[in-house]
Amino acid sequence: MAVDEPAPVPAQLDVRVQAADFDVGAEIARLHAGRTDVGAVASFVGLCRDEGGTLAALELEHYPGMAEMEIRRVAEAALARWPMLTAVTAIHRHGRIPPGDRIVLVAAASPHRTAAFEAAEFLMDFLKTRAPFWKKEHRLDGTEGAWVAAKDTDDAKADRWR
Amino acid sequence: MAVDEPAPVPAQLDVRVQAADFDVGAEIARLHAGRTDVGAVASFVGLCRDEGGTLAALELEHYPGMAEMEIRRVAEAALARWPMLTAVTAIHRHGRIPPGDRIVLVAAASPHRTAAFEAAEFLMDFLKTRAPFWKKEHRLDGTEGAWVAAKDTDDAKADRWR
Amino acid sequence: MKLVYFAWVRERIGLSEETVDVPDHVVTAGDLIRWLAGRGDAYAHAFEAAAQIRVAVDQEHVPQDAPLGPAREVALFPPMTGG
Amino acid sequence: MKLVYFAWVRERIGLSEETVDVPDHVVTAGDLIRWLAGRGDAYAHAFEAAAQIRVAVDQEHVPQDAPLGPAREVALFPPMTGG
Repeated sequence: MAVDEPAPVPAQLDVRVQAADFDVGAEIARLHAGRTDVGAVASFVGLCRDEGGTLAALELEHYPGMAEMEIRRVAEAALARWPMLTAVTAIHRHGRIPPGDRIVLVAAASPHRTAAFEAAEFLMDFLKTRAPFWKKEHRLDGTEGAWVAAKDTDDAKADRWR
Repeated sequence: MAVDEPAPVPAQLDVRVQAADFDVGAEIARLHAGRTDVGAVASFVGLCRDEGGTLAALELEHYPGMAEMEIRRVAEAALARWPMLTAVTAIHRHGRIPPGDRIVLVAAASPHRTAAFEAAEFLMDFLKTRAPFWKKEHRLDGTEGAWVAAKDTDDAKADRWR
Repeated sequence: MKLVYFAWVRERIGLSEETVDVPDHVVTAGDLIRWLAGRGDAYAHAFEAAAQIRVAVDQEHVPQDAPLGPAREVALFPPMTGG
Repeated sequence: MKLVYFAWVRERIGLSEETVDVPDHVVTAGDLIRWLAGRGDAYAHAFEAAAQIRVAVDQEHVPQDAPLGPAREVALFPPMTGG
Protein backbone atom coordinates (compact mmCIF):
# COMPACT_ATOMS: atom_id res chain seq x y z
CA MET A 1 0.00 0.00 0.00
CA ALA A 2 1.97 2.97 -1.31
CA VAL A 3 -0.02 5.49 0.72
CA ASP A 4 2.61 8.20 0.28
CA GLU A 5 3.03 7.77 -3.48
CA PRO A 6 1.76 10.89 -5.28
CA ALA A 7 -1.02 10.38 -7.79
CA PRO A 8 0.43 10.36 -11.31
CA VAL A 9 -1.86 13.17 -12.47
CA PRO A 10 -3.59 15.85 -10.36
CA ALA A 11 -6.64 14.44 -8.64
CA GLN A 12 -9.97 15.32 -10.19
CA LEU A 13 -12.18 17.28 -7.80
CA ASP A 14 -15.87 17.84 -8.53
CA VAL A 15 -18.14 19.63 -6.07
CA ARG A 16 -21.71 20.59 -6.92
CA VAL A 17 -24.55 22.16 -4.94
CA GLN A 18 -27.77 21.93 -6.90
CA ALA A 19 -31.55 21.56 -6.68
CA ALA A 20 -31.64 18.82 -9.32
CA ASP A 21 -31.22 15.10 -8.69
CA PHE A 22 -28.04 13.38 -9.90
CA ASP A 23 -27.23 10.12 -11.73
CA VAL A 24 -25.33 7.91 -9.27
CA GLY A 25 -24.13 5.38 -11.86
CA ALA A 26 -22.88 8.08 -14.23
CA GLU A 27 -21.08 9.93 -11.43
CA ILE A 28 -19.32 6.78 -10.18
CA ALA A 29 -18.37 5.80 -13.75
CA ARG A 30 -16.96 9.28 -14.37
CA LEU A 31 -14.52 8.76 -11.49
CA HIS A 32 -12.66 6.03 -13.36
CA ALA A 33 -13.66 6.44 -17.03
CA GLY A 34 -10.76 6.26 -19.46
CA ARG A 35 -8.14 5.33 -16.90
CA THR A 36 -6.66 2.03 -15.74
CA ASP A 37 -4.90 3.15 -12.55
CA VAL A 38 -8.10 3.24 -10.47
CA GLY A 39 -8.83 0.01 -8.63
CA ALA A 40 -11.42 1.26 -6.17
CA VAL A 41 -14.38 3.64 -6.04
CA ALA A 42 -16.13 3.97 -2.68
CA SER A 43 -19.32 5.96 -2.60
CA PHE A 44 -22.19 7.00 -0.40
CA VAL A 45 -25.73 8.07 -1.22
CA GLY A 46 -27.71 9.87 1.48
CA LEU A 47 -31.50 9.76 1.17
CA CYS A 48 -34.44 11.63 2.67
CA ARG A 49 -35.71 9.27 5.34
CA ASP A 50 -39.16 9.31 6.91
CA GLU A 51 -38.86 8.13 10.50
CA GLY A 52 -42.50 8.11 11.49
CA GLY A 53 -44.55 8.04 8.28
CA THR A 54 -45.53 11.67 8.86
CA LEU A 55 -43.04 13.48 6.63
CA ALA A 56 -44.13 15.17 3.39
CA ALA A 57 -40.64 16.43 2.56
CA LEU A 58 -37.46 17.88 3.96
CA GLU A 59 -36.68 21.45 2.96
CA LEU A 60 -32.92 21.85 2.63
CA GLU A 61 -31.83 25.43 3.18
CA HIS A 62 -28.25 26.31 2.30
CA TYR A 63 -25.83 29.20 2.29
CA PRO A 64 -25.21 29.80 -1.40
CA GLY A 65 -21.54 30.19 -2.21
CA MET A 66 -20.29 29.05 1.17
CA ALA A 67 -21.94 25.62 0.79
CA GLU A 68 -19.92 24.84 -2.31
CA MET A 69 -16.74 26.40 -0.92
CA GLU A 70 -16.97 24.50 2.35
CA ILE A 71 -17.55 21.15 0.64
CA ARG A 72 -14.58 21.94 -1.61
CA ARG A 73 -12.45 22.64 1.47
CA VAL A 74 -13.47 19.27 2.95
CA ALA A 75 -12.68 17.51 -0.34
CA GLU A 76 -9.28 19.22 -0.53
CA ALA A 77 -8.57 18.08 3.03
CA ALA A 78 -9.37 14.51 1.94
CA LEU A 79 -6.99 14.78 -1.05
CA ALA A 80 -4.26 16.09 1.25
CA ARG A 81 -4.85 13.31 3.76
CA TRP A 82 -5.00 10.47 1.19
CA PRO A 83 -2.60 11.57 -1.57
CA MET A 84 -3.22 8.34 -3.51
CA LEU A 85 -6.81 9.44 -4.29
CA THR A 86 -7.28 10.00 -8.01
CA ALA A 87 -10.71 11.67 -7.87
CA VAL A 88 -13.36 12.90 -5.47
CA THR A 89 -16.94 13.90 -6.25
CA ALA A 90 -19.41 15.48 -3.82
CA ILE A 91 -22.90 16.58 -4.83
CA HIS A 92 -25.40 18.05 -2.34
CA ARG A 93 -28.93 19.00 -3.22
CA HIS A 94 -30.98 21.84 -1.77
CA GLY A 95 -34.69 22.64 -1.83
CA ARG A 96 -37.67 20.44 -1.13
CA ILE A 97 -36.86 16.70 -1.14
CA PRO A 98 -39.54 14.06 -0.47
CA PRO A 99 -38.88 10.82 1.47
CA GLY A 100 -36.95 8.25 -0.55
CA ASP A 101 -35.23 10.83 -2.76
CA ARG A 102 -31.48 11.36 -2.90
CA ILE A 103 -29.92 14.26 -0.97
CA VAL A 104 -26.17 13.74 -1.22
CA LEU A 105 -23.54 11.72 -3.06
CA VAL A 106 -19.88 11.43 -2.17
CA ALA A 107 -17.48 9.21 -4.07
CA ALA A 108 -13.73 8.71 -3.88
CA ALA A 109 -11.51 6.86 -6.35
CA SER A 110 -8.09 5.40 -5.61
CA PRO A 111 -5.74 2.63 -6.73
CA HIS A 112 -6.53 0.71 -3.52
CA ARG A 113 -9.70 0.34 -1.52
CA THR A 114 -8.69 1.53 1.95
CA ALA A 115 -8.03 5.14 0.91
CA ALA A 116 -11.28 5.22 -1.07
CA PHE A 117 -13.39 3.92 1.83
CA GLU A 118 -11.73 6.16 4.41
CA ALA A 119 -12.00 9.25 2.22
CA ALA A 120 -15.70 8.65 1.49
CA GLU A 121 -16.47 8.33 5.20
CA PHE A 122 -14.30 11.38 6.01
CA LEU A 123 -16.15 13.41 3.36
CA MET A 124 -19.53 12.50 4.83
CA ASP A 125 -18.44 13.15 8.43
CA PHE A 126 -17.20 16.66 7.62
CA LEU A 127 -19.90 17.46 5.12
CA LYS A 128 -22.45 16.73 7.89
CA THR A 129 -20.73 18.93 10.47
CA ARG A 130 -19.26 21.74 8.32
CA ALA A 131 -21.28 22.24 5.14
CA PRO A 132 -23.87 25.02 5.68
CA PHE A 133 -27.13 23.13 5.09
CA TRP A 134 -30.14 22.93 7.40
CA LYS A 135 -33.09 20.57 7.18
CA LYS A 136 -36.65 21.56 8.02
CA GLU A 137 -39.47 19.05 8.13
CA HIS A 138 -42.73 19.54 6.26
CA ARG A 139 -45.43 17.25 7.66
CA LEU A 140 -48.09 15.35 5.71
CA ASP A 141 -50.88 16.88 7.83
CA GLY A 142 -49.77 20.36 6.73
CA THR A 143 -48.53 21.43 10.15
CA GLU A 144 -45.18 23.08 10.30
CA GLY A 145 -42.44 20.64 11.14
CA ALA A 146 -39.34 21.20 13.20
CA TRP A 147 -35.81 22.04 12.17
CA VAL A 148 -33.80 18.83 12.33
CA ALA A 149 -31.48 19.02 15.34
CA ALA A 150 -27.75 18.48 14.92
CA LYS A 151 -26.50 15.26 16.47
CA ASP A 152 -23.62 15.07 18.93
CA THR A 153 -22.76 11.71 17.37
CA ASP A 154 -22.00 13.50 14.10
CA ASP A 155 -19.54 15.81 15.85
CA ALA A 156 -17.96 12.78 17.50
CA LYS A 157 -17.54 11.05 14.14
CA ALA A 158 -15.86 14.11 12.64
CA ASP A 159 -13.60 14.39 15.71
CA ARG A 160 -12.25 10.87 15.07
CA TRP A 161 -10.25 12.23 12.12
CA ARG A 162 -8.46 14.99 14.04
CA MET B 1 -28.07 5.30 16.66
CA ALA B 2 -30.43 2.42 17.33
CA VAL B 3 -27.90 -0.22 16.33
CA ASP B 4 -29.81 -2.97 18.08
CA GLU B 5 -33.21 -2.06 16.64
CA PRO B 6 -34.39 -4.86 14.35
CA ALA B 7 -35.08 -3.93 10.75
CA PRO B 8 -38.86 -3.56 10.24
CA VAL B 9 -38.86 -6.07 7.36
CA PRO B 10 -36.39 -8.86 6.63
CA ALA B 11 -33.26 -7.50 5.01
CA GLN B 12 -32.97 -7.97 1.27
CA LEU B 13 -29.91 -10.04 0.33
CA ASP B 14 -28.73 -10.26 -3.27
CA VAL B 15 -25.59 -12.18 -4.21
CA ARG B 16 -24.56 -12.81 -7.81
CA VAL B 17 -21.53 -14.40 -9.45
CA GLN B 18 -21.58 -13.73 -13.18
CA ALA B 19 -19.44 -13.14 -16.27
CA ALA B 20 -21.48 -10.12 -17.35
CA ASP B 21 -20.91 -6.54 -16.26
CA PHE B 22 -23.43 -4.90 -13.93
CA ASP B 23 -25.20 -1.52 -13.77
CA VAL B 24 -23.91 0.27 -10.67
CA GLY B 25 -26.57 2.99 -10.63
CA ALA B 26 -29.42 0.50 -11.05
CA GLU B 27 -28.05 -1.76 -8.31
CA ILE B 28 -27.66 1.09 -5.83
CA ALA B 29 -31.15 2.42 -6.68
CA ARG B 30 -32.62 -1.05 -6.18
CA LEU B 31 -31.34 -1.04 -2.58
CA HIS B 32 -33.70 1.76 -1.61
CA ALA B 33 -36.37 1.84 -4.33
CA GLY B 34 -39.92 2.11 -3.03
CA ARG B 35 -39.00 2.57 0.60
CA THR B 36 -38.54 5.59 2.82
CA ASP B 37 -36.76 4.00 5.79
CA VAL B 38 -33.36 3.90 4.08
CA GLY B 39 -31.19 6.94 4.74
CA ALA B 40 -27.84 5.60 3.59
CA VAL B 41 -26.39 3.41 0.84
CA ALA B 42 -22.64 2.82 0.97
CA SER B 43 -21.09 1.04 -1.96
CA PHE B 44 -17.81 -0.06 -3.43
CA VAL B 45 -16.80 -0.79 -7.01
CA GLY B 46 -13.57 -2.75 -7.59
CA LEU B 47 -11.94 -2.36 -11.00
CA CYS B 48 -9.28 -4.19 -12.97
CA ARG B 49 -6.17 -2.08 -12.48
CA ASP B 50 -3.09 -2.09 -14.66
CA GLU B 51 -0.07 -1.33 -12.47
CA GLY B 52 2.63 -1.20 -15.13
CA GLY B 53 0.91 -0.63 -18.47
CA THR B 54 1.67 -4.24 -19.43
CA LEU B 55 -1.64 -5.93 -18.61
CA ALA B 56 -3.98 -7.18 -21.34
CA ALA B 57 -6.55 -8.55 -18.89
CA LEU B 58 -7.06 -10.35 -15.63
CA GLU B 59 -8.57 -13.81 -15.88
CA LEU B 60 -10.77 -14.44 -12.86
CA GLU B 61 -11.10 -18.12 -12.05
CA HIS B 62 -13.72 -19.09 -9.49
CA TYR B 63 -15.15 -22.13 -7.74
CA PRO B 64 -18.70 -22.33 -9.13
CA GLY B 65 -21.27 -22.84 -6.42
CA MET B 66 -18.93 -22.20 -3.52
CA ALA B 67 -18.16 -18.66 -4.75
CA GLU B 68 -21.80 -17.64 -4.46
CA MET B 69 -22.32 -19.56 -1.20
CA GLU B 70 -19.27 -18.03 0.45
CA ILE B 71 -20.21 -14.47 -0.53
CA ARG B 72 -23.68 -15.21 0.82
CA ARG B 73 -22.19 -16.38 4.11
CA VAL B 74 -20.17 -13.16 4.33
CA ALA B 75 -23.28 -11.08 3.56
CA GLU B 76 -25.27 -12.95 6.21
CA ALA B 77 -22.49 -12.29 8.72
CA ALA B 78 -22.79 -8.58 7.89
CA LEU B 79 -26.57 -8.66 8.42
CA ALA B 80 -26.06 -10.40 11.78
CA ARG B 81 -23.42 -7.89 12.84
CA TRP B 82 -25.37 -4.78 11.74
CA PRO B 83 -29.02 -5.69 12.32
CA MET B 84 -30.18 -2.25 11.18
CA LEU B 85 -29.11 -3.02 7.59
CA THR B 86 -32.10 -3.11 5.26
CA ALA B 87 -30.35 -4.58 2.19
CA VAL B 88 -27.03 -5.90 0.98
CA THR B 89 -25.95 -6.56 -2.62
CA ALA B 90 -22.72 -8.25 -3.70
CA ILE B 91 -21.90 -8.99 -7.35
CA HIS B 92 -18.61 -10.57 -8.41
CA ARG B 93 -17.62 -11.19 -12.01
CA HIS B 94 -15.53 -14.06 -13.36
CA GLY B 95 -13.75 -14.61 -16.67
CA ARG B 96 -11.49 -12.28 -18.64
CA ILE B 97 -11.66 -8.65 -17.53
CA PRO B 98 -9.56 -5.91 -19.20
CA PRO B 99 -8.01 -2.97 -17.31
CA GLY B 100 -10.55 -0.32 -16.36
CA ASP B 101 -13.48 -2.73 -16.27
CA ARG B 102 -15.56 -3.48 -13.20
CA ILE B 103 -14.87 -6.68 -11.20
CA VAL B 104 -16.94 -6.38 -8.05
CA LEU B 105 -19.72 -4.34 -6.47
CA VAL B 106 -20.79 -4.40 -2.85
CA ALA B 107 -23.49 -2.13 -1.48
CA ALA B 108 -25.20 -1.89 1.90
CA ALA B 109 -28.33 0.07 2.81
CA SER B 110 -29.31 1.21 6.27
CA PRO B 111 -31.30 3.93 8.04
CA HIS B 112 -28.00 5.52 9.19
CA ARG B 113 -24.65 5.87 7.49
CA THR B 114 -22.26 4.24 9.95
CA ALA B 115 -23.72 0.74 9.59
CA ALA B 116 -23.79 1.09 5.80
CA PHE B 117 -20.14 2.19 5.58
CA GLU B 118 -18.92 -0.43 8.03
CA ALA B 119 -20.86 -3.24 6.36
CA ALA B 120 -19.58 -2.31 2.88
CA GLU B 121 -15.99 -2.37 4.10
CA PHE B 122 -16.58 -5.62 6.02
CA LEU B 123 -18.06 -7.22 2.88
CA MET B 124 -15.02 -6.28 0.80
CA ASP B 125 -12.52 -7.39 3.46
CA PHE B 126 -14.08 -10.85 3.76
CA LEU B 127 -14.93 -11.19 0.09
CA LYS B 128 -11.20 -10.62 -0.65
CA THR B 129 -10.00 -13.20 1.86
CA ARG B 130 -12.80 -15.83 1.75
CA ALA B 131 -14.55 -15.84 -1.65
CA PRO B 132 -12.97 -18.50 -3.92
CA PHE B 133 -11.69 -16.36 -6.80
CA TRP B 134 -8.17 -16.25 -8.21
CA LYS B 135 -6.71 -13.68 -10.60
CA LYS B 136 -4.24 -14.53 -13.34
CA GLU B 137 -2.54 -11.87 -15.43
CA HIS B 138 -2.52 -11.94 -19.20
CA ARG B 139 0.18 -9.64 -20.59
CA LEU B 140 0.00 -7.36 -23.62
CA ASP B 141 3.12 -8.96 -25.13
CA GLY B 142 1.38 -12.34 -25.11
CA THR B 143 3.64 -13.88 -22.46
CA GLU B 144 1.93 -15.75 -19.71
CA GLY B 145 1.45 -13.60 -16.66
CA ALA B 146 1.61 -14.59 -13.02
CA TRP B 147 -1.13 -15.54 -10.62
CA VAL B 148 -1.79 -12.52 -8.45
CA ALA B 149 -0.38 -13.19 -4.96
CA ALA B 150 -2.60 -12.85 -1.90
CA LYS B 151 -1.67 -9.91 0.30
CA ASP B 152 -0.99 -10.17 4.04
CA THR B 153 -2.53 -6.70 4.36
CA ASP B 154 -5.87 -8.15 3.18
CA ASP B 155 -5.75 -10.80 5.92
CA ALA B 156 -4.92 -8.09 8.44
CA LYS B 157 -7.92 -6.03 7.30
CA ALA B 158 -10.26 -8.98 7.68
CA ASP B 159 -8.79 -9.75 11.12
CA ARG B 160 -9.77 -6.28 12.36
CA TRP B 161 -13.40 -7.41 12.47
CA ARG B 162 -12.84 -10.48 14.66
CA MET C 1 -21.50 45.19 8.08
CA LYS C 2 -23.76 42.80 6.19
CA LEU C 3 -25.32 40.11 8.35
CA VAL C 4 -26.97 36.99 6.94
CA TYR C 5 -29.12 34.55 8.89
CA PHE C 6 -30.11 30.96 8.20
CA ALA C 7 -32.60 28.34 9.41
CA TRP C 8 -34.21 29.05 12.79
CA VAL C 9 -31.99 32.06 13.39
CA ARG C 10 -33.45 33.57 10.19
CA GLU C 11 -37.01 32.56 11.14
CA ARG C 12 -36.82 33.95 14.68
CA ILE C 13 -35.36 37.27 13.55
CA GLY C 14 -37.73 37.45 10.58
CA LEU C 15 -35.00 38.57 8.20
CA SER C 16 -32.64 36.81 5.79
CA GLU C 17 -30.11 39.59 5.86
CA GLU C 18 -29.57 43.15 6.98
CA THR C 19 -26.80 45.73 7.06
CA VAL C 20 -25.95 47.11 10.50
CA ASP C 21 -23.59 49.63 12.03
CA VAL C 22 -21.76 47.74 14.71
CA PRO C 23 -20.52 49.68 17.75
CA ASP C 24 -16.77 49.75 18.46
CA HIS C 25 -16.98 47.47 21.50
CA VAL C 26 -18.06 44.57 19.24
CA VAL C 27 -14.72 42.97 18.43
CA THR C 28 -15.32 39.21 18.25
CA ALA C 29 -18.05 37.06 16.72
CA GLY C 30 -19.28 36.35 20.27
CA ASP C 31 -19.48 40.11 20.97
CA LEU C 32 -21.64 40.45 17.86
CA ILE C 33 -24.02 37.71 19.04
CA ARG C 34 -24.37 39.33 22.47
CA TRP C 35 -24.94 42.77 20.95
CA LEU C 36 -27.55 41.43 18.49
CA ALA C 37 -29.36 39.61 21.35
CA GLY C 38 -30.03 43.05 22.90
CA ARG C 39 -31.81 44.41 19.83
CA GLY C 40 -35.30 43.26 20.84
CA ASP C 41 -37.40 40.20 21.56
CA ALA C 42 -36.93 38.55 18.14
CA TYR C 43 -33.16 38.83 18.37
CA ALA C 44 -33.16 37.76 22.02
CA HIS C 45 -35.08 34.62 21.00
CA ALA C 46 -32.78 33.90 18.05
CA PHE C 47 -29.67 34.16 20.19
CA GLU C 48 -30.95 32.82 23.53
CA ALA C 49 -28.72 29.73 23.23
CA ALA C 50 -25.73 31.82 22.22
CA ALA C 51 -23.17 29.03 22.59
CA GLN C 52 -24.94 26.99 19.90
CA ILE C 53 -24.75 29.71 17.27
CA ARG C 54 -22.22 29.17 14.49
CA VAL C 55 -20.53 32.06 12.75
CA ALA C 56 -19.00 32.39 9.29
CA VAL C 57 -16.97 35.45 8.32
CA ASP C 58 -16.82 36.00 4.57
CA GLN C 59 -18.07 32.43 4.09
CA GLU C 60 -15.53 30.71 6.37
CA HIS C 61 -16.33 29.16 9.73
CA VAL C 62 -14.82 31.00 12.69
CA PRO C 63 -14.97 30.34 16.43
CA GLN C 64 -16.94 32.83 18.53
CA ASP C 65 -13.75 34.24 20.04
CA ALA C 66 -12.35 35.15 16.62
CA PRO C 67 -12.07 38.89 15.91
CA LEU C 68 -14.40 39.95 13.11
CA GLY C 69 -11.75 42.19 11.53
CA PRO C 70 -12.70 43.90 8.26
CA ALA C 71 -15.49 41.41 7.53
CA ARG C 72 -17.75 42.17 4.58
CA GLU C 73 -20.34 39.48 5.38
CA VAL C 74 -20.99 37.77 8.70
CA ALA C 75 -23.37 34.79 8.76
CA LEU C 76 -25.09 33.52 11.90
CA PHE C 77 -26.79 30.13 11.93
CA PRO C 78 -27.59 27.00 13.95
CA PRO C 79 -25.39 23.87 13.84
CA MET C 80 -25.51 22.37 10.35
CA THR C 81 -27.71 19.37 9.52
CA GLY C 82 -26.84 18.61 5.92
CA GLY C 83 -25.65 15.33 4.45
CA MET D 1 -13.51 -38.93 -2.93
CA LYS D 2 -13.83 -36.18 -5.54
CA LEU D 3 -10.99 -33.67 -5.52
CA VAL D 4 -11.14 -30.32 -7.29
CA TYR D 5 -8.21 -27.99 -7.90
CA PHE D 6 -8.05 -24.30 -8.69
CA ALA D 7 -5.57 -21.67 -9.94
CA TRP D 8 -1.89 -22.67 -9.71
CA VAL D 9 -2.72 -25.88 -7.83
CA ARG D 10 -4.81 -26.91 -10.85
CA GLU D 11 -2.14 -25.78 -13.32
CA ARG D 12 0.69 -27.58 -11.56
CA ILE D 13 -1.23 -30.85 -11.24
CA GLY D 14 -2.60 -30.52 -14.76
CA LEU D 15 -6.11 -31.53 -13.74
CA SER D 16 -9.25 -29.63 -12.73
CA GLU D 17 -10.66 -32.57 -10.82
CA GLU D 18 -10.23 -36.27 -10.18
CA THR D 19 -11.74 -38.99 -8.04
CA VAL D 20 -9.32 -40.81 -5.76
CA ASP D 21 -9.38 -43.64 -3.25
CA VAL D 22 -7.87 -42.17 -0.16
CA PRO D 23 -6.02 -44.53 2.22
CA ASP D 24 -7.30 -44.92 5.79
CA HIS D 25 -4.44 -43.00 7.38
CA VAL D 26 -5.63 -39.81 5.65
CA VAL D 27 -7.90 -38.32 8.30
CA THR D 28 -7.49 -34.54 8.11
CA ALA D 29 -7.27 -32.06 5.25
CA GLY D 30 -3.56 -31.71 6.04
CA ASP D 31 -3.12 -35.51 5.79
CA LEU D 32 -4.72 -35.35 2.34
CA ILE D 33 -2.30 -32.62 1.19
CA ARG D 34 0.72 -34.61 2.43
CA TRP D 35 -0.57 -37.80 0.79
CA LEU D 36 -1.24 -36.03 -2.52
CA ALA D 37 2.25 -34.45 -2.46
CA GLY D 38 3.69 -37.98 -2.63
CA ARG D 39 1.86 -38.90 -5.86
CA GLY D 40 4.57 -37.66 -8.24
CA ASP D 41 6.47 -34.56 -9.32
CA ALA D 42 3.43 -32.57 -10.46
CA TYR D 43 1.67 -33.09 -7.10
CA ALA D 44 4.90 -32.47 -5.18
CA HIS D 45 5.22 -29.11 -6.99
CA ALA D 46 1.55 -28.21 -6.41
CA PHE D 47 1.81 -28.90 -2.69
CA GLU D 48 5.43 -27.88 -1.97
CA ALA D 49 4.26 -24.92 0.14
CA ALA D 50 1.73 -27.06 1.98
CA ALA D 51 0.94 -24.50 4.69
CA GLN D 52 -0.33 -22.05 2.03
CA ILE D 53 -2.86 -24.46 0.60
CA ARG D 54 -6.51 -23.75 1.43
CA VAL D 55 -9.07 -26.52 1.71
CA ALA D 56 -12.84 -26.53 1.25
CA VAL D 57 -14.90 -29.57 2.18
CA ASP D 58 -18.24 -29.69 0.39
CA GLN D 59 -17.77 -26.01 -0.53
CA GLU D 60 -16.99 -24.73 2.97
CA HIS D 61 -13.60 -23.53 4.13
CA VAL D 62 -11.95 -25.82 6.71
CA PRO D 63 -8.61 -25.57 8.50
CA GLN D 64 -5.97 -28.15 7.58
CA ASP D 65 -6.38 -29.93 10.91
CA ALA D 66 -10.10 -30.52 10.31
CA PRO D 67 -11.10 -34.17 9.79
CA LEU D 68 -12.41 -34.73 6.28
CA GLY D 69 -15.27 -36.93 7.52
CA PRO D 70 -17.74 -38.16 4.90
CA ALA D 71 -16.75 -35.45 2.40
CA ARG D 72 -18.20 -35.74 -1.09
CA GLU D 73 -16.01 -33.02 -2.62
CA VAL D 74 -12.70 -31.65 -1.37
CA ALA D 75 -11.25 -28.58 -3.04
CA LEU D 76 -7.58 -27.58 -2.80
CA PHE D 77 -6.45 -24.12 -3.89
CA PRO D 78 -4.12 -21.18 -3.20
CA PRO D 79 -5.10 -18.20 -1.04
CA MET D 80 -7.93 -16.32 -2.71
CA THR D 81 -7.31 -13.10 -4.66
CA GLY D 82 -10.81 -11.98 -5.64
CA GLY D 83 -12.45 -8.66 -4.97
